[in-house]
Amino acid sequence: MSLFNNEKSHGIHPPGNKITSNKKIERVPLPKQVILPLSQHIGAPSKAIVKKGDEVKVGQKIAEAGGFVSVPIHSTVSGKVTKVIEMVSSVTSNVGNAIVIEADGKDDWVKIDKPSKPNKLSKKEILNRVKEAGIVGLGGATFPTHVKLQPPPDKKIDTIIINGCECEPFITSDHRLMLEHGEEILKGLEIMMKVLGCNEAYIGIESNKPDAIENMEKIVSESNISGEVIVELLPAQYPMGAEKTLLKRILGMEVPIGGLPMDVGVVVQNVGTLKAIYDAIYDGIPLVERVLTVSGAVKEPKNIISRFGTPASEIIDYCGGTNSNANVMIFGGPMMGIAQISFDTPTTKGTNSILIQKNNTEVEGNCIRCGTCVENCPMNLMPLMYVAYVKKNMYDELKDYWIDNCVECGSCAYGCPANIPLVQYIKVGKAELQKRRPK
Amino acid sequence: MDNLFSIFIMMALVNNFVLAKFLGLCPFFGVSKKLSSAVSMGIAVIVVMFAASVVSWLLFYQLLVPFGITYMRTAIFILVIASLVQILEITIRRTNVNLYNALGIYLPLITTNCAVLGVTFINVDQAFNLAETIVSALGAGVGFTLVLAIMSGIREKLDLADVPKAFKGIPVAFLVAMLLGIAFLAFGGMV
Amino acid sequence: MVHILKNLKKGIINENPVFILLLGLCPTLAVSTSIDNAFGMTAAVMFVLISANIIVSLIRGVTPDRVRIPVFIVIIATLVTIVDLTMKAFIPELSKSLGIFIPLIVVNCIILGRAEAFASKNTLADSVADALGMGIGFGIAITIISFFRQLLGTGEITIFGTHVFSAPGLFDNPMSVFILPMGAFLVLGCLLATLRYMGAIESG
Amino acid sequence: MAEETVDQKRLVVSTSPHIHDKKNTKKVMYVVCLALLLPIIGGVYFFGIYTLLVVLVSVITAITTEFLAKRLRKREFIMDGSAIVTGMLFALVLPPRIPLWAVIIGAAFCIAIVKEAFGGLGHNIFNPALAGRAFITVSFAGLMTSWIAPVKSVISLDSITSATPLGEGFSYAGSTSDLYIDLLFGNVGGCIGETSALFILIGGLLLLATGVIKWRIPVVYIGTVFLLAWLIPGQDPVFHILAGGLFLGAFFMATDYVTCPMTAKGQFIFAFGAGVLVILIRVYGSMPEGVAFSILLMNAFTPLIDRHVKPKPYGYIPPEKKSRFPLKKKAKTTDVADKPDQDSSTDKKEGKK
Amino acid sequence: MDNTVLIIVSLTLVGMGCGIAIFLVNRFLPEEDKLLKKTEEISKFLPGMNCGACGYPGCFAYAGEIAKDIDILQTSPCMVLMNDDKKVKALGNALGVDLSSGDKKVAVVHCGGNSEILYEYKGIDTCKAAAQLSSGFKKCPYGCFGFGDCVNVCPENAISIDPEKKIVVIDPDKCIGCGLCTKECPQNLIEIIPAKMPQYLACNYLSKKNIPGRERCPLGCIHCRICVKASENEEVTWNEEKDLPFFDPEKCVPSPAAVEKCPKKVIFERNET
Repeated sequence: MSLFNNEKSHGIHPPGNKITSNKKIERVPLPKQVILPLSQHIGAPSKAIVKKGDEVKVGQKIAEAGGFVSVPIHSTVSGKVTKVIEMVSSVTSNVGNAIVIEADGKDDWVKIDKPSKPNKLSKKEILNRVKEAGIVGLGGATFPTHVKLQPPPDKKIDTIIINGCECEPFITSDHRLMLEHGEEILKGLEIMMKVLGCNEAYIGIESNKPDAIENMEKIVSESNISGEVIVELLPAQYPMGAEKTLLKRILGMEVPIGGLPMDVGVVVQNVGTLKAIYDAIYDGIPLVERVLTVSGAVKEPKNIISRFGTPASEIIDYCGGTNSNANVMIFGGPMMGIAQISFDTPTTKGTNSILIQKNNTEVEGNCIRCGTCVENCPMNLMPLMYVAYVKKNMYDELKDYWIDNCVECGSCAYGCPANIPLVQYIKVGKAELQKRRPK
Repeated sequence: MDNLFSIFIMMALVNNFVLAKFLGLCPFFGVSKKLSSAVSMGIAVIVVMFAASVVSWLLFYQLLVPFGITYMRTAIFILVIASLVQILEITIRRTNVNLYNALGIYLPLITTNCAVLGVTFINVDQAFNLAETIVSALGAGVGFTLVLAIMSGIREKLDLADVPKAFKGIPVAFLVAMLLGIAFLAFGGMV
Repeated sequence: MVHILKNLKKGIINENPVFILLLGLCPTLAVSTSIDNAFGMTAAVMFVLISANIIVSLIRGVTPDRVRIPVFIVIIATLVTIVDLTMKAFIPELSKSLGIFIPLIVVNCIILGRAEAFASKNTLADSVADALGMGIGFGIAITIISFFRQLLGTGEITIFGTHVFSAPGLFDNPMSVFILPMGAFLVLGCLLATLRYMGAIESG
Repeated sequence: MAEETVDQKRLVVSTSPHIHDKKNTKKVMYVVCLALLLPIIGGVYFFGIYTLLVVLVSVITAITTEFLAKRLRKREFIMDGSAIVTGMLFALVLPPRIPLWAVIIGAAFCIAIVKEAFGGLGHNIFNPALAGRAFITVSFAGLMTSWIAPVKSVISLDSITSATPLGEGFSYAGSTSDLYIDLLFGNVGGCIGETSALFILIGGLLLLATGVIKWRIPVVYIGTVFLLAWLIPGQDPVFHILAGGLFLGAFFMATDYVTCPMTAKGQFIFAFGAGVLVILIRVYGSMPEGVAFSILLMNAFTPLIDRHVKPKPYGYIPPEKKSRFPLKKKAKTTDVADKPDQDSSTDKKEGKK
Repeated sequence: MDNTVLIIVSLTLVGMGCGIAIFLVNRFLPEEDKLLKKTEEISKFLPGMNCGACGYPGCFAYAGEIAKDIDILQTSPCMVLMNDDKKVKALGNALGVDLSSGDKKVAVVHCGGNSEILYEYKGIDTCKAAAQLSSGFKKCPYGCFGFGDCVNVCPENAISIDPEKKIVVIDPDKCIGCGLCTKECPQNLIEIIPAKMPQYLACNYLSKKNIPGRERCPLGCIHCRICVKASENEEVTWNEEKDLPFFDPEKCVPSPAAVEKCPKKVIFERNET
């Protein structure tokens, strides 16, 4: 126990509940209709290039990137565009447009542009293919990958960290991916190392996935990848999979406040993203589907692979439907996932899990300053101060407590004995601060 | 040396101006809303107390006592303090604008701060010599600043508390002062 | 006439110097240990307040703006010295128990505040009414506080040696905290809160 | 179809996280109550059944006062156990034969003035039980200094006056080691709950084991007292930590979440300061016992400590130090034009601090 | 009599000494900062209650900002809060700008509050918090949540919550048009309009031409433009950016036809106060 508790990496240990870790990835039947929001990633929304009545095929581009920090969107079924609707985004909670495509059930693919020699592609070609395939960070943050692969010239990247932690309870999609598609992940990593010109990579996996560690170690040792790839065993602790904590744990470095991992020469990438990069470069397939975990209060929890835009209700039906008292549906894990407003919400690129729960929110009590949140905070912040200041509409003071450093991991609210929704207060505080910031 | 030390402790803690002697209450409650202003005010009070004590001591023993008109001390002392504050204000204002913004607005308040006048009276009443006067002035000022800082820290925290409407602001500050006063009783008998 | 009455009432109720303006706290809290002290203090403050207001009001056109405050202070200091000496001569005991708070009237915010804010801008009659009102307001407040403090702190009420009544249970075990400085804070704090709760004064 | 039934049902939406630890305020409070039962049993054993009455009256008064205060504020009264803890703690720091009316006044003061007037649970600045005790001490000095010797019989109402170990008239007949043993088991005069160091220690260890309190404050507090007493000639360090209410204060009072600093570093400062104050008051002050006052004084410092001792956030780079009050140059006019902007920018920062 | 002389002499001497000291200090120190002087000048006219409504820490700091940039005055609620034409004019005179307050202004809420509930919201009961979860728990993502963030900031207690519709109601008689509430509303539903505006739209459904308001709210603007057609003299125009009818606050022309013909009755008439 260190004296001042500063050096210890803080975190919590929620029950793992990884009930699906032994379930093989299954493919969900094709949906009858998909709804594809134009804003499935962080950054500018994509711009639709199809209109009502257009016939589309699988993998056909239906929206192009709306800026540098943006990616195109591809149709995930073959069929006809029936309408463009307005819907609340399941990721950003903002109102945006979505393209609705009626599937014809044929699953016709567009002509795939498969490179003949994927190993010989130039850096520029790779970047272009990654962008055109619409790849974003599949860990949940959905940051466009091609942007991450092009750091500003003054920032030299020397290390890549592959995030296979999956520290959130319930979710096992990355775990299954590492077991079933380890080779592809490693090939994806090879491409990334080539693009970024670095020859050091770590694959961080939590200790509660011994089979995945074993598998990845085996694959790494058998491969003839150039450069050093180390599989790092990490303690099972939340939030180990957050970029900044992962970086600190593996490399012992801290990202400066307000900075990105690239400021210390590191890029952190999720295993799912690597698989997507592999698919795009070796097979020329754009990002139209992903692995996700369906767990919680469903009859048959499963790991499945499904096309984007599939209504969650169809996936849940495939898993046997929900238990009777379930009234919460979360996209993502229970710690950071976003509760959805309806079972019909379509999945998007960032949906790594569909979690069904019974609501267990309790009445908010008075803060007794027990310090649990301070102790739990992986960023060494004082979350209780945010609650106090937001309650009193004092937003300027939030900056004195470095609110921008908060990653909203939810460790504080998880442990709070008074059931205070700290994350919500923090989100309000951040939004208000943003609003008040001089433009 | 021991004597000086005990005078300092006496003035700062045991007979704290605010909590035990009821001197300087107006600025104590008025300027204790923010820690930064409380500290600024405290520094200003220490400076003025020091200067006023020295000047008033000189005047009292060099002018009033020889002429046998010690009862004139009220008028003379307040005049001296008022002028000192005025001089200090002009000086800061002209030389350092930032310091003036931080301190200056509290300076006029000090003129009517009974703590300053009070310390000069106490020095004279206790027949302190010059060294003792200086220590006692510093002790009183430090004690005042300490309590002011504690109070402002507590009031900043109370700003975030769910204080009942009737107690908000000054009444709850009175309660804090009461509890602080009780706590400061602990220093009783230390000298 | 109407507005003279209004000025009078203002000091007692609407702008009570202690309960509402929170001015002159030091003497209010320090000497309110007994009703005797409260009366003595009120008398001294009222004399200085009224005289100062009269003088300031009379010379209000004459003093140049820049030396206004120093002049006021000198006037008040003179008046306070008079009071101090008078009290020492005629009621030495009371004077002793009030201690340095008699000379400290010089820096009482009520007096300088009224001189500066009111008397220097208004006619003689108005100024006198204002001073009277403020003085009575101060007197009422300090008397109420000292009543509670004396009652709770000693268990009995005595005014200038005359025993008025004693509270049965309290007299045997008086709560000495109320005679100590802390008691003053507690009484005034609770009093203010009660007045606010009843809606008698506005919450801040 | 499943969809139809699903559609009928309205979903519940809340912010993440969607799972929660099982710990809650109520449980914490009841664990503290449980731990406090030990010193109470000790008190009843040493000073008779009357002490149990004192505890009961104190707890009932505390709950009633809280209920009334909430009614006055038109708030919902929630039985979260904090009033019970306050009531128990307050009773434990009273002399064994205190009249019940004094208990009622004190407990009501604890809750009404020290806790509810500041905003209720979580908002009080001072530890209610200790502030109440200090208030009663100042109010009824006579009552609070009449100690009795342990009667060691539950039904006895005897009251043989005796001095507390830290009091002035205290003398002990046996050897030093006998004194230590008596102090440890509580066979000495004193407050209801603070005589038996052993009982309090067991209660405190229960709190430590359940994770309700952290080791820092008790260890640093008691350690500081021990060390200082050892350093000052003529003082007996073992006697100093065993006598009086140090253990009760260290385990149950100083660790009060609401009134102690939140950060580990802050808690060190808090406990160290309290330890120094205890020795100062006991050795140099006029009061025999300093635990209550030392904690109250440090409670007053807690906001300042909390403000200045923040944990260093992840990725923090300390800013370059700049003078807050740069002296104005005596320059005449040349840089007046651009000077104000520069000045005001620093002003703004100060203002917001 | 010696004493009398002594008193007079000593008091005079001390007084003179003090006077000389002040004079000397005054004489030999450098010029004072001009900005500071201006700041003090301005702060005399400010309310001095340090309420913080202007967004600066206290009146003196605010005065300092005004001294630098006079335009700040126009955009802050302070002038309205002072509620005293004389003082405002005096400040204007001192600064050499015209600050005549003009017409009385009031706040209106652009929502009728009839939207159904979309999901069960669990969390902090403030509008700001509710707005962050999927654009609010009502079917209309632009409507009033009725938690009353604005109620708390109103200096005149003019805002209350309608217990039935669960939306905020502004009392036009009490409202002084300071605009503090407009900043609080996360949905940007409150607008300051001239008190003599004869009508306003009680809806803020920013259509992107895809879903008409009626699917979300029985009392929502359906963007039918009947009001524009009904108004003969262009009292009502169409705000293309928001896709909502627009009543020009500069003109303040009544349009009874628009009020009457609106199929959703979402244009509210208001009586001049």
